Amino acid sequence: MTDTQQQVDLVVRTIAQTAVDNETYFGDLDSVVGDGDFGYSLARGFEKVIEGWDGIDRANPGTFLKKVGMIVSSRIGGTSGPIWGTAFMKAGITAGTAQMLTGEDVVAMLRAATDGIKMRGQSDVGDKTLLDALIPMTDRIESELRSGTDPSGVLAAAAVAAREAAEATTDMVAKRGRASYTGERSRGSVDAGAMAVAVIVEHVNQAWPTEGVS
Amino acid sequence: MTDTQQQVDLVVRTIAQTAVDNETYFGDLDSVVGDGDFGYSLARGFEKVIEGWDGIDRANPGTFLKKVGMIVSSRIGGTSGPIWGTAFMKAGITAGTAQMLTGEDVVAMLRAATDGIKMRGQSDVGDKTLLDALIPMTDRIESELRSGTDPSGVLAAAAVAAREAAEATTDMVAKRGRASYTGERSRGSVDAGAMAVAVIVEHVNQAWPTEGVS
Amino acid sequence: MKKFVNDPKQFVPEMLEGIALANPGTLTYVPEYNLIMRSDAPRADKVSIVQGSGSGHEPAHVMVVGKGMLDAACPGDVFAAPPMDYVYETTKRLASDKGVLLLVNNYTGDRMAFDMGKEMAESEGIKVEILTINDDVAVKDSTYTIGRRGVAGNFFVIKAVGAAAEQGADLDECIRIGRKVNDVTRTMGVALTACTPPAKGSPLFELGADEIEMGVGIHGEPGRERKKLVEADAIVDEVLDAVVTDLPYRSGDNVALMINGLGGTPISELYILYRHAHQRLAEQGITVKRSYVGEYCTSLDMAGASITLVKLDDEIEALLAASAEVAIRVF
Amino acid sequence: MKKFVNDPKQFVPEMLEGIALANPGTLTYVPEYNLIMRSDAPRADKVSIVQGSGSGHEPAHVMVVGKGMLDAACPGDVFAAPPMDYVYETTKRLASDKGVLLLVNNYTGDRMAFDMGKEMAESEGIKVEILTINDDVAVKDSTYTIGRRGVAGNFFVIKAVGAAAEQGADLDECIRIGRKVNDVTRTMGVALTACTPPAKGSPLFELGADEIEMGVGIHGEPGRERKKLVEADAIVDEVLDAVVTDLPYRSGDNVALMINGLGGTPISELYILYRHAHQRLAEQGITVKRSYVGEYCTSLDMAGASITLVKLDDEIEALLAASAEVAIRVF
Ligand SMILES: Nc1ncnc2c1ncn2[C@@H]1O[C@H](COP(=O)(O)OP(=O)(O)O)[C@@H](O)[C@H]1O
Ligand SMILES: Nc1ncnc2c1ncn2[C@@H]1O[C@H](COP(=O)(O)OP(=O)(O)O)[C@@H](O)[C@H]1O
Ligand SMILES: [Mg+2]
Ligand SMILES: [Mg+2]
Ligand SMILES: [Mg+2]
Ligand SMILES: [Mg+2]
Repeated sequence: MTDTQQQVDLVVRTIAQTAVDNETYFGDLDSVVGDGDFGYSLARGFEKVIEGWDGIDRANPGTFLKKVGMIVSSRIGGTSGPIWGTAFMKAGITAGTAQMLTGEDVVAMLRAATDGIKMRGQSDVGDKTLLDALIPMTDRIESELRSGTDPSGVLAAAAVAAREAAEATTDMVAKRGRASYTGERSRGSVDAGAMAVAVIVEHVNQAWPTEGVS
Repeated sequence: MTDTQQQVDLVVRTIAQTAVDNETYFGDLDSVVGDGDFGYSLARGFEKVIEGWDGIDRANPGTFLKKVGMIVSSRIGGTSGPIWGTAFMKAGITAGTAQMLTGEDVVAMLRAATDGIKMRGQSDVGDKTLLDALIPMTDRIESELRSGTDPSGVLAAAAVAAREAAEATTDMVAKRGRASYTGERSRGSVDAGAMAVAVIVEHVNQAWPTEGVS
Repeated sequence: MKKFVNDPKQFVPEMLEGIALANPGTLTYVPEYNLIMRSDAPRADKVSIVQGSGSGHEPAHVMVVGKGMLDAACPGDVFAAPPMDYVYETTKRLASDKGVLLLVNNYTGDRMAFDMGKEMAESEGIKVEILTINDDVAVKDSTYTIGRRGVAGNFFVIKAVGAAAEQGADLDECIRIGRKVNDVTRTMGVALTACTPPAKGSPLFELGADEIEMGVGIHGEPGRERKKLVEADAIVDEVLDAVVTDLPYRSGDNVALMINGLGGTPISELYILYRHAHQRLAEQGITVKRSYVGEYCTSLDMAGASITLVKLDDEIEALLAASAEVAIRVF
Repeated sequence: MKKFVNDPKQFVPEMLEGIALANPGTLTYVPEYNLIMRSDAPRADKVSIVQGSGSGHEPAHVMVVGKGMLDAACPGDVFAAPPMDYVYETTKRLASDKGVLLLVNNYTGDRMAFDMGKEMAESEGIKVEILTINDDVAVKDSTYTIGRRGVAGNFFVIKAVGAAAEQGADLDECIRIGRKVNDVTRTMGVALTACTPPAKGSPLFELGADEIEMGVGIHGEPGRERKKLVEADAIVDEVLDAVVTDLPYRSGDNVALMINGLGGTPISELYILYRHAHQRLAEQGITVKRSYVGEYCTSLDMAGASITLVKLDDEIEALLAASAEVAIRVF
């Protein structure tokens, strides 16, 4: 396995494990103005990823990510299946057949993922969805890379940015998804999808070896 | 109105009012091993007696009691309608057309009432029903009258006897009525019907003028 | 109390009025006596089938009045047998040359009211008989009791007798069929929560968050025992065992299987119970030939369910399969 | 959690297995894709009608598969749209020369899954269209939302389209009818208690002992506002007002009126609501020509109800009156 594939493995594995470990917490977040199934859906889907872990095609990181996206979208129902599945698949498609991924590649993959979510969900920044954590986080990653921050530093900054952005969804009114049906009543609680992104990135940051892998 | 009719009026009116006032209490007693409707049934039936109060035929006490029994049994459902209706009707039949009733007459009426309940309910002393308050009470009235106690004293003694007897149903196992379906589990709670009798007699005793009427 | 209710004292009359409004042309409502009857009853050429009981068990029995089922229902207040003059008036209005059959669940209050009402009607020359239903295995016949209670199994007695009467059976034949079905029908229920009678306004009993009442009655009467709540399949095992061994039902038998919701349990859960009951019976060589999953005889808003088995022969199966029409139609 | 449940993750599969066991011969169950379908589907001479949605709304939609209704139901997990490959596989299995019509309630997740599933099926040459249902007046069309939700009114779309398809209507005609019925159907619901999803194990929201949620969604989503619980008639007044004025329904209109229980409310209470709704409509010159009282589209064990009106014309009335067969039969 290449170093890059090892890193992708670590990231995806951490995403999956965090989704499984936080089933109840994510579900409770979705109960406030949603229907409470977000944690369950995510956990069931990423459980499948973990179950099939060793058998997932690792020809290159792009293929690996596309396969993960297919497992996710064929196993997760609700809004999250198509949304998260699309994100992984778009990232994988953008990675192409490259065996090595640079910081710029990662930013391009994240942009493709968020564009895919926008397209699939007909949503955008400010609608009080996971995009409101993902996009500020991607912006931060991009600017840290430009300033020459090392990978660990970039990840640490990404985790802070995602958490801040997720918390900022509290003041928003939902314009997409089930929460949007409640209009003004959606204000005052954090978006479940955005907070899940923040928690996941924090775990990826913790799991990332401070030295070693490039 | 004769003195006797006045007394019968007072007794029946007090029974009716006590039933209406204790709807919740009697219902709660019936909830323990029964179905909780005893208070409601009694209250609805005696409400009708109070509603039609002035129009009830008072040709003589016997007729009055029979009419009350008919209102009760045509308005109260459940077990209590037939049981309480039968009791009033049998008492009325025994009173016949007499305008005056002696202590002995009252005992005979009570015996007729309890015999009617036994017949209607195929029940007897010891089955954990209202008979377990009514019969010891009637026995006590009979013995007090024999010893020459005055009416107020007889009533006071009847109230004490009914309360003691009702409380003693706690240790019994129900052999009739809905409570009997629970077998041994009916032990440990007082019988609703027996306790209703005790509460009613206590109120009649309180309402009874200590001097004056014979 | 979290209920759709106006004045609790009007709970039963308002419900009955609602049923009548929803079924113009086919059902008639006589408010004075809580009476819901088929608009075309009584018919001189047909035995009139009447079921009486307390209210709070809907759709039993007011919503199963219709062609091939009941000609009338004679309900009392919630959980209270009707007063005897309701029985008398109902019997009088349903009087037919072929007779009136009163189906009565085996409870003290119901039996007294119906006995008295029947006597009054008979004294006016009306031909009327009573058939008692007692399918509940939770209560064993013993010196303590007046016999088993009548619970959800009454649906099958009503259905069979209703079909027979519709086909022209005379009163004796209706009684024979009703007794026959009752004799091969057994039920037991469990409660997960207590029901709240509207007039009481609070739950009839307390059941801990992890407790289940085994053998509960349809009026919230305590059952055989209170236990720790276990998973669905284990509950089915215990209830089914009590039911199967009572008749007993044996390998080779064909049965109707009913999973009856007690009012507060969603139908999704009933199918989870059905699945395991069906499979367990199959393992024992007992074949489910007719299935019934839904609410048939409830206890207000109680969360819980009962399991009923009916042993089938050709006659019973044909009567259960006969077409019928009731107020609780889907379409 | 007081439920009949084994492993909460098996809640939906076990329920579906129960439905299949209770309906041998008429229904087929494909466990891999939560698929319940008519055993005789697809038929080359008939449009296949499929409804998809999350589970937890039973009898919608898995129990209304049958002649004259759905050819198949494609449910997801509790309150979650099915994954897109369930949609794809279902569409493939139901493919007919006359086409497949996917009925979808208007929720983000459902629309995405069905759009994607449809695209995949189309790429294999399968003729398939989507019809979106959005009858809930609690949510107003606004810049905030993606339009109204689909709730209990979907029963009427299913019934009308199912009848039309059974009578040989082609895909365009089925779509025309479905749109027409959807356009004249309006619903609003209220909750007295929260539902408890089996996998969550605790109530989805907190509702005070004296509170009612007006305009609640069938997934427990908050509604228009939370208010003090009032008596049944006053609740009907408020809900009916929102429903009637939305289309609006006018004096002289003939309507179908549905009082739908949300899962934990007994049918007795539904008839108390029906009574007042029927009378209020009559006062406004609106005639109830068809009535529906019971559980059609629930929210697990939630105590609550919704009111649906459908404006009738001869065509819709005839389609609603056409005979049909489903798993939630009474007999
Ligand atoms: N249209 C959309 N575009 C992007 N993200 C969305 C959209 N709608 C909802 N989401 C995200 O999905 C989360 C809810 O996911 P989930 O519970 O699976 O959906 P639901 O139960 O409403 O179908 C929300 O918290 C939000 O972050
Ligand atoms: N067979 C019987 N004979 C006499 N009294 C009875 C009998 N059965 C029950 N009772 C009395 O009636 C009371 C219950 O009355 P009620 O609640 O109206 O009956 P139910 O709801 O069981 O029909 C009991 O507490 C008992 O005192
Ligand atoms: Mg959700
Ligand atoms: Mg009682
Ligand atoms: Mg009672
Ligand atoms: Mg959902």
